[in-house]
Amino acid sequence: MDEKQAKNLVEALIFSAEEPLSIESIRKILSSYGKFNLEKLIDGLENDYKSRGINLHSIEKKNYYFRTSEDLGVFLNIQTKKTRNLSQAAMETLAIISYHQPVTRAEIEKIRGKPVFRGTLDNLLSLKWIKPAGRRETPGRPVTWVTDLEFLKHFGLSSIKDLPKVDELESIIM
Amino acid sequence: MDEKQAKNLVEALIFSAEEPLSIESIRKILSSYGKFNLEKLIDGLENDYKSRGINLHSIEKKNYYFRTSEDLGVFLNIQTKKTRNLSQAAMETLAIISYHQPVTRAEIEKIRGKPVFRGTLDNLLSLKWIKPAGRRETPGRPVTWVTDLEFLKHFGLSSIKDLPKVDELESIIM
Amino acid sequence: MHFNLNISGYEGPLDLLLDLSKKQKVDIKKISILELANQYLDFINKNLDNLKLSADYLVMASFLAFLKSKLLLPDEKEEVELLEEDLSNRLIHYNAIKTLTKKIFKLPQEGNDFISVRINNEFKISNKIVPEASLQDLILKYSEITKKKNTMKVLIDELEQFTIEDGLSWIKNFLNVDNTSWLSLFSFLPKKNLNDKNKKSAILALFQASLDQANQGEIEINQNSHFQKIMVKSKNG
Repeated sequence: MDEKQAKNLVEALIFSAEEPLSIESIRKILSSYGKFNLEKLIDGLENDYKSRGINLHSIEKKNYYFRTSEDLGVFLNIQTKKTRNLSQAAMETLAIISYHQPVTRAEIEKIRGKPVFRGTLDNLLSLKWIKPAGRRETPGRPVTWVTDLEFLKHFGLSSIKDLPKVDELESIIM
Repeated sequence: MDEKQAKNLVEALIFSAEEPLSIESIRKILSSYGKFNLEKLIDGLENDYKSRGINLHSIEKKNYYFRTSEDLGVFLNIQTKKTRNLSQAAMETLAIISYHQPVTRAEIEKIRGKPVFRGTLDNLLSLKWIKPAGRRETPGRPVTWVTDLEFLKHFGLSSIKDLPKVDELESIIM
Repeated sequence: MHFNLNISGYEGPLDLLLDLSKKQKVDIKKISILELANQYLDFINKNLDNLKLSADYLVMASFLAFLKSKLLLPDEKEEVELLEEDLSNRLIHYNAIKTLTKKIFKLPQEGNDFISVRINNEFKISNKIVPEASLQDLILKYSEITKKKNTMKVLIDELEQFTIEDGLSWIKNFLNVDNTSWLSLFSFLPKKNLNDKNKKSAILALFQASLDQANQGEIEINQNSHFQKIMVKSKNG
């Protein structure tokens, strides 16, 4: 391994580590491939990244990591929104509504074998993934639920009919 | 914001995104800070990283992400996520979908001469290597399947056109 | 020709055909379909009582038997040529897919040969606050829900199933006729009224009944090694 490759390896190692990577760990890995001046390689990297969007930082010259350049802070701070996870219950409810619409809450509960809480429906409602669609003409006249436009948009479907049916996933078992 | 700063911002954005970042998202963010030739900035970045330990890759020139250089694979001794073992049936189904997309399940079964079990499609779905893509306008309107971005990303392909080829297949389907 | 092959190594009838055709050691475009049909039928005959021989192998066998009979008749040449060509094309196509499958999985793979990197920031790039739910997640979730429902259906669907009593009566019927020789256990399965759904339960019923009878000292059971035929013999004989 030549010096250029060794430097690339150090770079890739620091980038792929989940946590700041200690200089000892790097030295250990590198030692299998030859004798290198690790401090010099790291200085080189630090220099390469000095004026980029990403900089090489260290904690007390011992643990190394890359982070976005401080100069960009003002621009990047705008993008602090986070995606969130959909709860299991919401995912199941959404799956049932999308395949069984129009469907009442009692019917969803029957399919899931578990109660559906109001919050779950509110959650899906606020995303505009579902909406109420009239009432079922049975005792109690329960509200039915269907998927909304944003649902199709989010999942990249042109129509609800484009969802694959389960028998299209399944095949006859011999 | 000058051009150098814009390029740094694009670099930082791609490095910070969880998934390959679409050129539209980048353009949208960048548009708040001035008029830039985004393609030129990205070309510049691609070039900067060409011979480093980290390279800039794209999927269909639309979604951008950084990954470690292939040359370093042997040295990195990657242990983060091992590819799980796929069944022969799943691998063949994936190959058929990638070369014949969009393709229905019946068509896959005909090529393999064997039913495609639900677990096989479920497996590929959960890896996000395939996704349904609308229906074929033939009797029964069967769902068609296509490969998803994660498939290209996993195999380091920048486009479906970069898949390996064999003459026999060309002569049959072309 | 004799092949010592096991059906369980194949991905289906086409895979088996492909393997047999490779033994002809000619270009796949030039294989003899007649010879291939003979080899396939021969193979199926030898594996007929193999439990893994599913219906698709038999469908292919009947097609090849049909094709073979046509090939031996001189007057229906055109029709036969079309069938031959179609089969040959399917083999070429499937062979290409198998080659490509190998090629794809030989490509550098994420997690083995490279990894995609992102730096850990306190922010995430996203334009909207939306849950990270993909179409795949949705379909899989629904698939999961319906799988649970199917399991329940199997439990309820008892009328279709055979019981250990059925298994006992099959064994007794047989051993009343022949109580001196070793017989294959699964030859006792009823020939009629078996479909894909209840076949598994028939096998289970017969198997349980045989264990019960051995326990009672009525029969002896013998199996030479794994996956060999299970043989039974009356103890009274």
